[in-house]
Amino acid sequence: IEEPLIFEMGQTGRCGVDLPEPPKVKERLNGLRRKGTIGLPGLAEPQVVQHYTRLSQKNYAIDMGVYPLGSCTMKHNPRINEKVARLPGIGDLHPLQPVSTVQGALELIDSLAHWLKTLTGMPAVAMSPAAGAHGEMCGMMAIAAALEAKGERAKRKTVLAPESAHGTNPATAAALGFVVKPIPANDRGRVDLAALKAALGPDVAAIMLTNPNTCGLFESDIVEISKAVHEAGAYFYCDGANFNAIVGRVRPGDLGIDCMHINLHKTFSTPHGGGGPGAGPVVLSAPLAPYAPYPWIVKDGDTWRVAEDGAKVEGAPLGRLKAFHGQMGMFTRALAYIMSHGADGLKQVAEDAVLNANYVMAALKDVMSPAFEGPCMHEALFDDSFLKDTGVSTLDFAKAMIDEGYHPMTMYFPLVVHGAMLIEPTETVAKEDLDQFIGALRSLTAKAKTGTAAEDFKAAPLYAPRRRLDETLAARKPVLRWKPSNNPPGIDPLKQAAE
Amino acid sequence: IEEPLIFEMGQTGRCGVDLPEPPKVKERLNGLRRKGTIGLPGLAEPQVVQHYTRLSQKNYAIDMGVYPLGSCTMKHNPRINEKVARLPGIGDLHPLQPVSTVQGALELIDSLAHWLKTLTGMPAVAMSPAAGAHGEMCGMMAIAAALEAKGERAKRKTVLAPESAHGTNPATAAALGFVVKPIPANDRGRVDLAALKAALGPDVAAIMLTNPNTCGLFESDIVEISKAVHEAGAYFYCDGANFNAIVGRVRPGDLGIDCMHINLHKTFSTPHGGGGPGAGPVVLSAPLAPYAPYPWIVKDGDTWRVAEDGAKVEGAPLGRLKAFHGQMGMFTRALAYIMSHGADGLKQVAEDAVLNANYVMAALKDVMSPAFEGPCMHEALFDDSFLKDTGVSTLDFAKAMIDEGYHPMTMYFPLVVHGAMLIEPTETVAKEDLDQFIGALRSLTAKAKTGTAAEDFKAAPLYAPRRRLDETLAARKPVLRWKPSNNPPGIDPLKQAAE
Amino acid sequence: MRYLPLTDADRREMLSVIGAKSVDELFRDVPASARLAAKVGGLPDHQGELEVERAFQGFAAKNLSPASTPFFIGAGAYRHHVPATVDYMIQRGEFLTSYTPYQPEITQGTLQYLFEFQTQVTLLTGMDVANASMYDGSTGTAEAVLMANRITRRHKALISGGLHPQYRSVIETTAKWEGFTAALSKTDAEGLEDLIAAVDRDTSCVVVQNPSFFGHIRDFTKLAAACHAAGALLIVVVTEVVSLGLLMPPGEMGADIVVCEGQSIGNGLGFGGPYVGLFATRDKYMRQMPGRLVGETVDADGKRGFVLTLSTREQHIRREKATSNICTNAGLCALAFTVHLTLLGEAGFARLAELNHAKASQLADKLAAVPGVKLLNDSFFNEFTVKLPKPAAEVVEALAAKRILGGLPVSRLIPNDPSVENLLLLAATETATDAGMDPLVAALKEVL
Amino acid sequence: MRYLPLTDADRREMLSVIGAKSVDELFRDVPASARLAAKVGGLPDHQGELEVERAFQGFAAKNLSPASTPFFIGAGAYRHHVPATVDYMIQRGEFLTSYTPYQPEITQGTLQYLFEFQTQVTLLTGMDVANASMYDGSTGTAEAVLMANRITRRHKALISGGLHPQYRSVIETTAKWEGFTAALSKTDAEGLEDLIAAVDRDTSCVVVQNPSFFGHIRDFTKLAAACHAAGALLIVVVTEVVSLGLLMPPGEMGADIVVCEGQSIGNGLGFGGPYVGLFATRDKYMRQMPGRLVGETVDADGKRGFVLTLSTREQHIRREKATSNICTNAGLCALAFTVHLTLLGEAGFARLAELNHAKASQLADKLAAVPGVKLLNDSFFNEFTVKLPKPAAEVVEALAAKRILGGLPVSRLIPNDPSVENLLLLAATETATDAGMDPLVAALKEVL
Repeated sequence: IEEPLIFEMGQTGRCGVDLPEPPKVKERLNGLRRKGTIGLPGLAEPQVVQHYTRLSQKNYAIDMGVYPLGSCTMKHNPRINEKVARLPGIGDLHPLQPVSTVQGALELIDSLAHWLKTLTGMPAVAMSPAAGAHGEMCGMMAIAAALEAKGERAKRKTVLAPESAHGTNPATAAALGFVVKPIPANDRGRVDLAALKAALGPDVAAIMLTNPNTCGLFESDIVEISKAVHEAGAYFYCDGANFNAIVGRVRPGDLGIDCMHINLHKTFSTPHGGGGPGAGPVVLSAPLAPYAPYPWIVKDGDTWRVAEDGAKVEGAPLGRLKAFHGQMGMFTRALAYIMSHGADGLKQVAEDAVLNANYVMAALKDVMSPAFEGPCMHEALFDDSFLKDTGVSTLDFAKAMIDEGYHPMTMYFPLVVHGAMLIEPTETVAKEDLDQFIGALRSLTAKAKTGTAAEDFKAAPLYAPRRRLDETLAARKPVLRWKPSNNPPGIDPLKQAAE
Repeated sequence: IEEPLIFEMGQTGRCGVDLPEPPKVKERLNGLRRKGTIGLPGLAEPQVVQHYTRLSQKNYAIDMGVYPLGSCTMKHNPRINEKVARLPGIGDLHPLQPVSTVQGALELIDSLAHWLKTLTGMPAVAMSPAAGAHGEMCGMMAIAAALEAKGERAKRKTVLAPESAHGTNPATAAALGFVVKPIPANDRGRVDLAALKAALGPDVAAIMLTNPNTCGLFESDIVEISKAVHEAGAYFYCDGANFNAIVGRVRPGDLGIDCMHINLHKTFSTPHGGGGPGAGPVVLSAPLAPYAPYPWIVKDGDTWRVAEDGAKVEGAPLGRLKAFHGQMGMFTRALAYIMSHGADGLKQVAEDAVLNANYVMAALKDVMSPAFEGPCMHEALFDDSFLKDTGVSTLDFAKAMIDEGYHPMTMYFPLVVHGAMLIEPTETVAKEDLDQFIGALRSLTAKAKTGTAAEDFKAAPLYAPRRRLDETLAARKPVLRWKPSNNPPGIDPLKQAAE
Repeated sequence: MRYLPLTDADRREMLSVIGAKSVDELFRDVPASARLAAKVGGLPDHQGELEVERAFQGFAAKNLSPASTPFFIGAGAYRHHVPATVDYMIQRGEFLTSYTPYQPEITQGTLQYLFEFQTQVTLLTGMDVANASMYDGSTGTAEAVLMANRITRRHKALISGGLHPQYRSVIETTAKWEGFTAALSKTDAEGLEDLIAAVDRDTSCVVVQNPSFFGHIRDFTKLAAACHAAGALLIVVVTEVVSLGLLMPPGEMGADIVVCEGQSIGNGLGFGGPYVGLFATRDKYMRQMPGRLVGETVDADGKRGFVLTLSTREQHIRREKATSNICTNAGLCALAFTVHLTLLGEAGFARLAELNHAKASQLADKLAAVPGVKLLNDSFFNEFTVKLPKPAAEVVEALAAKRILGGLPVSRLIPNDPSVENLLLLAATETATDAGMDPLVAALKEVL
Repeated sequence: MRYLPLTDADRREMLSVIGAKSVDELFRDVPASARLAAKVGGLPDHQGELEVERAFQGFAAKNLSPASTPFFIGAGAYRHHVPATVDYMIQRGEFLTSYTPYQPEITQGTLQYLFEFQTQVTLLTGMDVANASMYDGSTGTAEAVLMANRITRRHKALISGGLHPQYRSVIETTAKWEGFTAALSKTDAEGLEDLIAAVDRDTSCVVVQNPSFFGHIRDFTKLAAACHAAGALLIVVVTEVVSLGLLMPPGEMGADIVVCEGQSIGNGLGFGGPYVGLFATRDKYMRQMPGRLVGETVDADGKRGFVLTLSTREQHIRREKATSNICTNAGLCALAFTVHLTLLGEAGFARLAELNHAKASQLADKLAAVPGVKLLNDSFFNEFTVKLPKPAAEVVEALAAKRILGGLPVSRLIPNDPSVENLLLLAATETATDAGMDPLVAALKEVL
């Protein structure tokens, strides 16, 4: 049964809420009352519940099984975090209540800040960025602010980034007016130190590096990189997307990093929610700390205050990135996650994440083709050479996994590897579930290598709510909203007769 | 992928909770410490979430669509009811807190009692029965108590019940030592008044009648029945399972009923929960009111008290049916449901429930065979004569509905109709959803009547988590618990190798 | 009306398909005298969700929530921490809004968790088989007595004075109206009574509780032997199921039927209900059990699946010959139990029990040090009885006035008995803290 | 460690498959100087769920919850009643624990609701297309300015003084570091300013808010015409999306980009986030939009389905040439918005808006009757400004001491400006009652 859109289900005279009759008052709308209807459909509550329940059943999710989406860290999202985020007195506070009435909320934020600073070994953190990319923006603005304070902003216009970087890195740098200069990787999948040193000069503002990098490898030269960067008068931005691999075991501050955003939904398990909301606090080194954006949560004696725009703080804030104080709901969940693990548990998180990835790598290396030698960190990267001459592409292979009951791994990223497949099991998958997953991949590789199964692979998935979708059509003739006329044939429940 | 049992998933050394180290104390267990292990499996929280999420996805539910299970009233279960039942100060109270600390809880119970009494037009209600059948027990005990008080208990040993009664009716009467005498139905599907009058005599304790009855029909002679019953010195028990059809429109008290249980999960939409928990308050007429069981919630001036076992009350309680005060969690949900509807809404509930059932009846009467003439109440009853000579049984027909995406209707009940199919759409189904449902049934009837589709019907369902299950095997060789040895072949995830 | 999808246009159209002029016509079988012209009088009209929620917040505000105060009440209902996962799982619509699994093909979710539940219950109790749950411990106990009567064809149950008084009352009510004898063997506060001597050839069963209502832990092995020698059954009741994480299971003591209140695992206090009754017995009595049973079988493709089974015991098949009139279980509460116990597992359940015993021991020691307070138990799990120098009911009220929920005066459940007037029953679970115990001790010193 | 399923036996077995002696070996690429020998120091170890929950209850107890007190704060975040269905739905694991729908075959649930969301946003705003949401209203506004700069290839944005001060601050920060000009047109308390006169040939866009930060309702039709005549774009910001149930939509006034804060529908106050930004524009600017877009298409069987589309605008494809660095939306908040708005529907949404306006009118009238209080608004939706005889910050603190959350002193967001020092901004939604308004009025009389 196909699920219609709400716009195809609505009826005038139906409503899913009951609201009292408004008291009669003198209207004060400056004559700007809406004319005509909005066009929203009317559904009763049971229909709404059924519609969204049925829609939900068309999704794959962590709660259903292994979700090995590399670079996304799809690990278990505990329910206690949801519960504490909804406590009265936490989930229902207004951001602009008098500060005296939200001391617990400020303490909560400051507690999380303390954990983040201690775990990263960094002296400061900007809490307000709304997501990882927003955190990147914050960090790069802080670097720009520091350069400006030194009078070097006009001079230093170059940002170095490896070719394997997340797309947000160059996008962020470019938005701030920097010119992105790629640095090549060596054959071990790491930044080429010599090339990097050669690229460093008085025009370089910063390097943006992901570590562990997007190939799932630790940048083993990182201490030397940071030394070289600092000697060249530049700053070292670290993309913290893969912090899960080292949390509790390695402090980025010990590596010479100047700033790093932390995707709370990756490392600290705030729910992914179909693509958001996220939160991207940015830890900052001493040279960058003064430029942290408003608001600052400041402890004065036993009480906390919020230093908002224009307030006096011991620094020179770069400005404001977002209304209010940041993604409080995510802070609450992340702190609950962190307290549940503690220092001992977080170290175990990193170890188990790395162990699981290496186990997958070891168990598949004879039938798939690892992109690089040696142990990986939290994700295992393969290229498509094992599919050579089979007629099966990375895409086909990934789609076939759907019929095995799994979400595909990340495909075609990082771009530096041909037909990349990036598998990140995370630490919350049990060994026996990994074994089952490995078994499924092994039988798929065997099938692909028969050389006669390409058609089957191209037809996959067969057992999903939808088969492969025509993305070209979607982009060529964009239909981005429902209109009465774009009811497809066969979906018109309103007109179905009783007999 | 098959879902294993938790016992097939567990590992020693794994745990889904973290508990602190117990403080050291002197053990005071009278030397009766458990020896050896219990045998419970160890799972981590992510595995538990995934296991039960996947299990849930093997269920059909109201939240997914039409659930036309006659006599069960599978209507929408609102979430606000779940929310208020969990409010701190409601969901977390201990039943034996000092009465001074639970005044709001007692007021809540009394509010629901007031609604139930007013809606039924009855002067008293016993709140503690835990489910409909328990309510029946309560009502029949009250009748026994009233008879005993009149010195007639030894004499009046007969209980009359129509053949179409729910099985609980004779089971309840028999448990209390009554002899159940069936009364026949007339060709209109109602109690045969003449036969009833003939059966009434000085040996009769009570009549147990369901109204609307299990054929979905209103007992049109009910006022005369009650008159005859009372004239014979007997009591009139009404099974309130079908109260949803008349709530807010007809008060059972106006019909001369002495007691009636109310299934809160049917009429007042407390969640069905896979078969419980329920709640079955019993409204009582003035002659039966004194015998209501403990506890009584009594209002003294502005405060409420709980009259528990042995307490003085204005009556002669028949005893106690259950520890504590009844199914409070269900009371909360039912009251929220009732307040949401109000007197106006509840009347509409009955009207829409009856309208929907009659619409289904009207739209199917030409292709299926209604068991009786005339309008029905809240459910439409068909017999299997329309399947005659098709080779398709009621069971086959019902199972084929599963492949159409519906839960089957109630089958083979009431017993008085051959191959009965009892469809109760309830008031929370939209007309367009009914139309789709009707369309599906019409195409199934057309298919059955081709006379060549019997094999297809017998094979159904094909698209469910399971095909038809061998119930005979289950009963003949009962396996009621997992044991290490009854792992079926192929399910041994613990031993699956990595390669 | 947010729950009602029919529009007035729908209603008109449907009436025309039916061929009726009005909805009233559909109600024509209702005698005119009882057909209300308008809605039921004297009741308010419908309200929005905001207003409804506000009303319940109003009720809540008139109660003292255990979450906000030192809390030490037990007596058959225990305050434990329930993981958030449990509540999430039972709220999933697929579980919450499904019915009795009469159609097994599309209710394997419910059936499988009930099969897991049954297995868990047998493991905890040390018994062979268990049903898919009863309403609660008290009604399950009455059903156990009825079952024993059926099996032994005798009609005298012997009830220990250590049984929860309300459970006893439920048995007595059943006995009175269903026609058998329930004889009480009165226990003293130390929990001593000679049940063995009381068992005779008319006895269908002996009903004992462990730990007893007063908290004492006893070994019923000898009693079981005496019962069996006399052809009677031993029914062991457990009101605090967590105790089974630490104590010898009733099955090992020779119990024939074990009934537990399962509320402690997965289910909140909820002012007394709904709870979940655990019911287990020996293989040989399987077909005399009341309630629903889930069994394993295979489907048409040979795959493992689960169904409701042995329904020839039940009322919808057997009608007046059924083993019980029960046709509901406590499905969702059983799910909560199962999910919570699965989270705990062997290690967690044992640790939870240790923690309860340790907290109760701490509380007992602290209270025993209060002048005038006498601890009556040599043995206990997480609950015990103390004797106060004055009536416990007064003391508890005085504590409540200080917003401390300081236990249950035994006299509330055993009224009009001077021998228990000064007895106070207190429980401490893993939720107890020094921050709760110390105010109790201090307040007790004040009010005594 | 309840979230970690690996046992020590597992770990040993896995290491042997890997061929490593210890986990440390797997971390060998980390420079020795940075490889911690032990866990990070100075931090506590893991805690159980009970302990964690207790800690958060501790935080909560130090705050004053709006639920327990008269409450009248707005200023870009509004307290509304959200139906329980909404919160249930967003907690379903299939939504909560799913990722960005990169694999459309198994994420049609997410994709379809986002398509519904996009459609709802176009209907509310009166625009042609909308994206799948932004972080929130403030960041969405800054993105709108960047988009206008791209379209017009100009670098001067004109910001109305009626724009929420923190939104303005976000634009200014963006302007400063991304290299354009943000010129402020200061509004007075009555909301008057002549933006039309300020538009020139360098202007990329004018950013206005309706109702304004101070609550005034304005018609921007003429301003739109002036913008278009000058080749500039009009960006209309709405911080209270409920107002669109009653007011002429920005699309009808000629807006080119509309940005709304969607928090009011489906999302609680949450101390400021996460919220959900609504972002809509004209068809012709579709490919210049930032953020995710869901489009309709068909699958291999010709069935309707939905996919992420036009990703050539996005950073993961375009990298430094992307329209924005954004790669996240506010998925779950958008779901909450969509479910709530679907429950409301046309009739409910309009009624909700009426109710808000009526409650605010009642509050305004009550306050205007307090001696010394002057209502500054001729027009408003559910929020308005009053002038007090003394600094509003002091008054608000005095009210808070009486546990009344009585509005926002404008000086908190516009500091160091004597002209706003005595201004108090108050909002009243459908959650306001006489039982809340009357104590505010009484308390205000006392503290003034």
